Amino acid sequence: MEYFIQQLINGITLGGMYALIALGYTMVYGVIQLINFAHGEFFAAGGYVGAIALAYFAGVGYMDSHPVICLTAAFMISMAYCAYLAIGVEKIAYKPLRKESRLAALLSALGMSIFLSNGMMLTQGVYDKVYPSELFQGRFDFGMVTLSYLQIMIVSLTACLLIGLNLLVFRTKIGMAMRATAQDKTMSALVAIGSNRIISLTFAIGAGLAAAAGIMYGLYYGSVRYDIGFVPGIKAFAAAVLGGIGNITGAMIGGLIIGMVEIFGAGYISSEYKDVFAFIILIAVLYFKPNGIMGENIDDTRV
Amino acid sequence: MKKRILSIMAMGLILVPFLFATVSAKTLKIGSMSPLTGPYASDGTDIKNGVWTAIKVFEEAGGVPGYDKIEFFPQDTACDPRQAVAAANKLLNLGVVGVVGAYCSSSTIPSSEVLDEESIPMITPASTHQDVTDRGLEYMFRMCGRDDDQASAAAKFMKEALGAKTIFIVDDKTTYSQGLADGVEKACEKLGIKILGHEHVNQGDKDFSAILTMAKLKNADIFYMSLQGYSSAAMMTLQAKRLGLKSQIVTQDAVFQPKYMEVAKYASEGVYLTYGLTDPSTPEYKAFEERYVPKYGAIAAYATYAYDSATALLKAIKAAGSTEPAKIKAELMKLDYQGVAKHVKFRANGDSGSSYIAYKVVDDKFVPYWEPANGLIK
Amino acid sequence: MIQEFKKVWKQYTIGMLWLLGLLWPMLGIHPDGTMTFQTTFTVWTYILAGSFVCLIIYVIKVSGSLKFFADPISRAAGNLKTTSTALPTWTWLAAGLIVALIYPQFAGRYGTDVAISVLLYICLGLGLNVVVGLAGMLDLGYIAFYGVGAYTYAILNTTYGLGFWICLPMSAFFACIAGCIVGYPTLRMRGDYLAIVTLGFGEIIRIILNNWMELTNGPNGILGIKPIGIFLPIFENGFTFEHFWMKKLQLFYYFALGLAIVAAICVYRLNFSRVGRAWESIREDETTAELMGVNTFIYKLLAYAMGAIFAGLAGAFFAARMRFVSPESFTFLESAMVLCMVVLGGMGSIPGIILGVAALIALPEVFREFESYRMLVFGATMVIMMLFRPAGLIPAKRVGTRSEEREG
Amino acid sequence: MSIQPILELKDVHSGYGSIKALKGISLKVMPGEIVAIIGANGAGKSTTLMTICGIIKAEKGEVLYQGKVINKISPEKLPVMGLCQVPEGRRIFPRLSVMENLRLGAFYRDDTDQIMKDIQHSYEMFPILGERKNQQGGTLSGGEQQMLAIARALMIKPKVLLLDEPSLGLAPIIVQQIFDIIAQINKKEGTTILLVEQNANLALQAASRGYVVETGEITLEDEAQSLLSNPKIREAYLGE
Repeated sequence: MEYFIQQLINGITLGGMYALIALGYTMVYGVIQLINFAHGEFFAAGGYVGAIALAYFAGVGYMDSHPVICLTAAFMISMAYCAYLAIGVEKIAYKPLRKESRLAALLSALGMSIFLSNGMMLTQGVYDKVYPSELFQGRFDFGMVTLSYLQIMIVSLTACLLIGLNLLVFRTKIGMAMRATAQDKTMSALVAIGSNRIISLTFAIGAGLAAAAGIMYGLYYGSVRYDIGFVPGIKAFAAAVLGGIGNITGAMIGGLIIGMVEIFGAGYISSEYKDVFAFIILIAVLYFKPNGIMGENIDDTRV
Repeated sequence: MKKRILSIMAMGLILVPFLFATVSAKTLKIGSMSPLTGPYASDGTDIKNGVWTAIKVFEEAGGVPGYDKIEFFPQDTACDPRQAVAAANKLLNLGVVGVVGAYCSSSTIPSSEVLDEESIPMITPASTHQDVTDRGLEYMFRMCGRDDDQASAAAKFMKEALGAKTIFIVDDKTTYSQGLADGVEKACEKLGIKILGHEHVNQGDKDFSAILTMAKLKNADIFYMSLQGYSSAAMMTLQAKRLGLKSQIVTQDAVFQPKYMEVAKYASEGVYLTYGLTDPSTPEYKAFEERYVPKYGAIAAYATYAYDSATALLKAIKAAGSTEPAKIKAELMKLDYQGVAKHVKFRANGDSGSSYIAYKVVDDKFVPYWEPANGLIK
Repeated sequence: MIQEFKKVWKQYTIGMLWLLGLLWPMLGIHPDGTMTFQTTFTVWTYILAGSFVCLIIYVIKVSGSLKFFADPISRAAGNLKTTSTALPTWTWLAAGLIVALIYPQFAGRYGTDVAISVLLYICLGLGLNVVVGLAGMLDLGYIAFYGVGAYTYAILNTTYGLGFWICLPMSAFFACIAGCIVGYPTLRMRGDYLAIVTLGFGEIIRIILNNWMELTNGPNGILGIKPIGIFLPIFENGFTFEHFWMKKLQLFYYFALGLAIVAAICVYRLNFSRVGRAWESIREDETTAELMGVNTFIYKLLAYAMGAIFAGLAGAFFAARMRFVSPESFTFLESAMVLCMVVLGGMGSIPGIILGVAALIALPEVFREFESYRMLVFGATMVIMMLFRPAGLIPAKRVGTRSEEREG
Repeated sequence: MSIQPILELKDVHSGYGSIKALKGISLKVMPGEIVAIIGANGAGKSTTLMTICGIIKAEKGEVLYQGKVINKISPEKLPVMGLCQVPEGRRIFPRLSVMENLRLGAFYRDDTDQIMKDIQHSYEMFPILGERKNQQGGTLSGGEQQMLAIARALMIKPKVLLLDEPSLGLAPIIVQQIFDIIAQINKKEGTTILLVEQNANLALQAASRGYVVETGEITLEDEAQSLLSNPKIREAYLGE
């Protein structure tokens, strides 16, 4: 039982991180029907900027006196940077291709992903960038079950971000405009919604969430590297599809499911086949519900 | 427009092989193969830097008679067998006389076959898999140790020095890590250490919480971590400590990288690892340190081996006085000198012997802790 | 010219400032608590200078000042085109074939090796073209079939000692079975759902290859695969056949050439057959195709199977050439690369795919000189190529538009 | 003529890629009038409206609104200037509620109180929308969607309202209702209306002037009443 609870905690932490990344995929997909392969790189860039910022604060000595302020600042800086990066990427690599076939944009995204991850490698080096692990070192022990402060911090921050995003999308005017743009770009232009700005905003929000996930990743695992975006990127993409791509609630549920399946598959059946379980669940769900768990009936679109 | 692009591309494609075919006579060409991109880029870069240093040192010491300079061609394998073979063929085309590389055993094996066909000596600084030299290739040499030697040394260390009765093994399913983990498992059985579990993770995994929870439940004396690359090992160590794993952590030579302590931080304290005996007090090591550290930073696992590999190769060429493969091989076999990482002396199958000892991480440094012959080092 | 410049300079300036903003945090903030601008500025200035040259060329081109220079060229290209269409197609094919045949005599070992890779990937690209280009299903796990083919030959050869020529059809067969297994559950899905499921299948097959120790020897891969054996007639002591192991690179080259040509002919014939038309109808509008009596289920499965067969053949050849297989050769990135080749060249167009493959295999090899910069340049080139030729280098001729390309 | 036309097209050409849909359309709409454009399927009626709104860029010619050239302005800025379209097929946002659809109509406006009042006003004008205000747009019937589309357009407070096929696919009784509302809007609010219809009879009865479009060109221009009595028109578009 204790084993189960421990694995449950592990699963929620991992699933939360996947959910944050998956949101970016799903939002971008919802608005311009593009699988943004470079999204994983935003995640990695977020991790890097967070590491750089924290190292800088430590260097000037603020880190010891005001750790919480520094951490908050690092989150802000990194989310802003990634939003800035994502807007740039969108303008350069995707916007000119919006009228072309979707495969062209897909490949452009793939190229951008390779470019960004190698760009990070060249500017930041091939070695791991270290996060200060002194923050949140403590943990609660309930018999065999361990719950670290870091896990609590990650899960609660993830929950806050998800709730915030939900409020933004479903309660505000901007969120309404985003949903409208996703459904019909021509019509939203006819009611004075600038689709270009909304698309930029979507990219920015998605990348910002990925950046937050990147910092949490760095804090949790201790370091970041230029190639960390790839695997979580694919898992998060799977999570987005599992939940029904284009659906924000779906992405959250999908992320949690993928994280749980991975942890429980590894913990109870076999750790080397854990990715297989994640993908089998995905395939099984899609076989019976071809539009994902929360997906609406999308139009008959193919490559 | 279309036609123009096509014709330019076609011309480019036709020119490619010719461009690389130009060979001038007065330079000695040495190649290296290692992953400069991809997940193992850090280790690959260390290898490249090690070879560079060796060439610089050798040139300053007078170089090879009859040649104006030594040219160095580092090639990227990305740890992908196809690219490794392409790189090997590229080096052949460039007319290199010897190759240092590759890193991943799965790259070394197919590319060595290509090089062996043309009788180009290849010295690997990092591929520890048995099959690298056990295939009977004539021009395949190895500077580092062998997995089977390391495994038995590790098992002996755990039994004798740590008094282990139970062990939990994790590997990450690469040629290197799995071969080593299997070897450790066998050696432990022989010594009577009970195996409580042998789990695998996949390459590129970052989250190990599931198997660490399992290991915590099993609570073995030893948690043996066999991972390719220091980075995932550091992450696993950190996560293990956070989760409250009480077992002793023992790991292996791929982790011998100062960055390990930087990433794992407090968690790395007290971790044991096996690594070939490198005596940092020898003048050779000191000299290497003086040249390497200011330029590339802290010395890592494969830089020293790469340095020794390149030096051995150059020494053999100098002694042979020609670039004829058979002569170089004969001279390589004759070598017997103190290198940076180890005493260099090749055996008939191309191995240079293993000298694994155990290190312990103390105050963010690898400190020699135990050796098979004499027990604890004090 | 000034006018054109006026139009773009604002965007250009914003873009460059944007880039500076992106570069600086990565290069200018140091962990010791200092901030510098020097390195960032140097790097940025290089990029600025490079892109400014491109901008000037662009402006000159748009303003038409390049006419005196471009006109004769385009006229010459036009003339070339008319002569090229005037000559029958077979002369071009024959010329191409001759060049291909004598190529290894001139190219060195490295050149031949790269050429073999190109031919192998042409075979793969043509196979994927059946699935993506003809039937219109996005497949991100295609490389798995290649892996199945390679492992089939590797296992049969090392454990049962079967020869290459017996294993070749068997590799194709097993790959085809794998194609059907992957195809069956995915047929209900459409669009990007299909993409992620095929990606998942690709990963599943790779993980199985990596973990099923008894069968595949896991990450160690399978060593000691025999190269292709051929029988050559020997006339010395009467007439006998002698068995040779093909070890020479040039022989491999010719075999790969043969494989690629067979694949090209097959795909060409398929495209204009009844099956090809059925695929086209599925690609353009699946619902309508179904209503018109096309059995979409069978045809989609067939597309998977056909694509997988080509991959299986290429895989067996790959195993025979490398004499070593390991799961590292069959990652998602490889699938993505093959897809890039197909799309970059132009979906559905055979010459396009050949060019796409040649470009994508040759590019990283050409950039080998740049060492660690090569993948960066490669990624950038991919984006730029897509921006300038989104339909591919040689797009397929197509009648009508696709359903999703219409407005809305 | 001292009165300036509120909307004017001067020799406008546009199209989809290589297909030329408009080959030189010129027309004028005076403030406060209802103008109908009639024509067969594919004659270029909808394209004309899309070109006015900037969704399709005019390749040649000028679109003037209140005397200003607007073809270079990006489409989302036009509604702010009071130029608004109810496109063909309604194009309700199917997964937004009725309420949200209406609020999006007032997207550019910041006067929250006035917006709420306007929404209440729409519910009064179309009581059925008030009943369904929390229902998703996609679940409404065709007539209700048309009403919602018009109501949404009115939220923009348009000076010129472009209506594209408001009768398409609706039951005759509903069509009558809709046309009554159109007349009402024109009269009460003084909104200028440019109406595109295949149902020539209805359109010309509602309108004061009419244009006939054939294959991308204006072939006839007249008072609505005289068009209605024109035998050629009666034959071609009124089925007599």
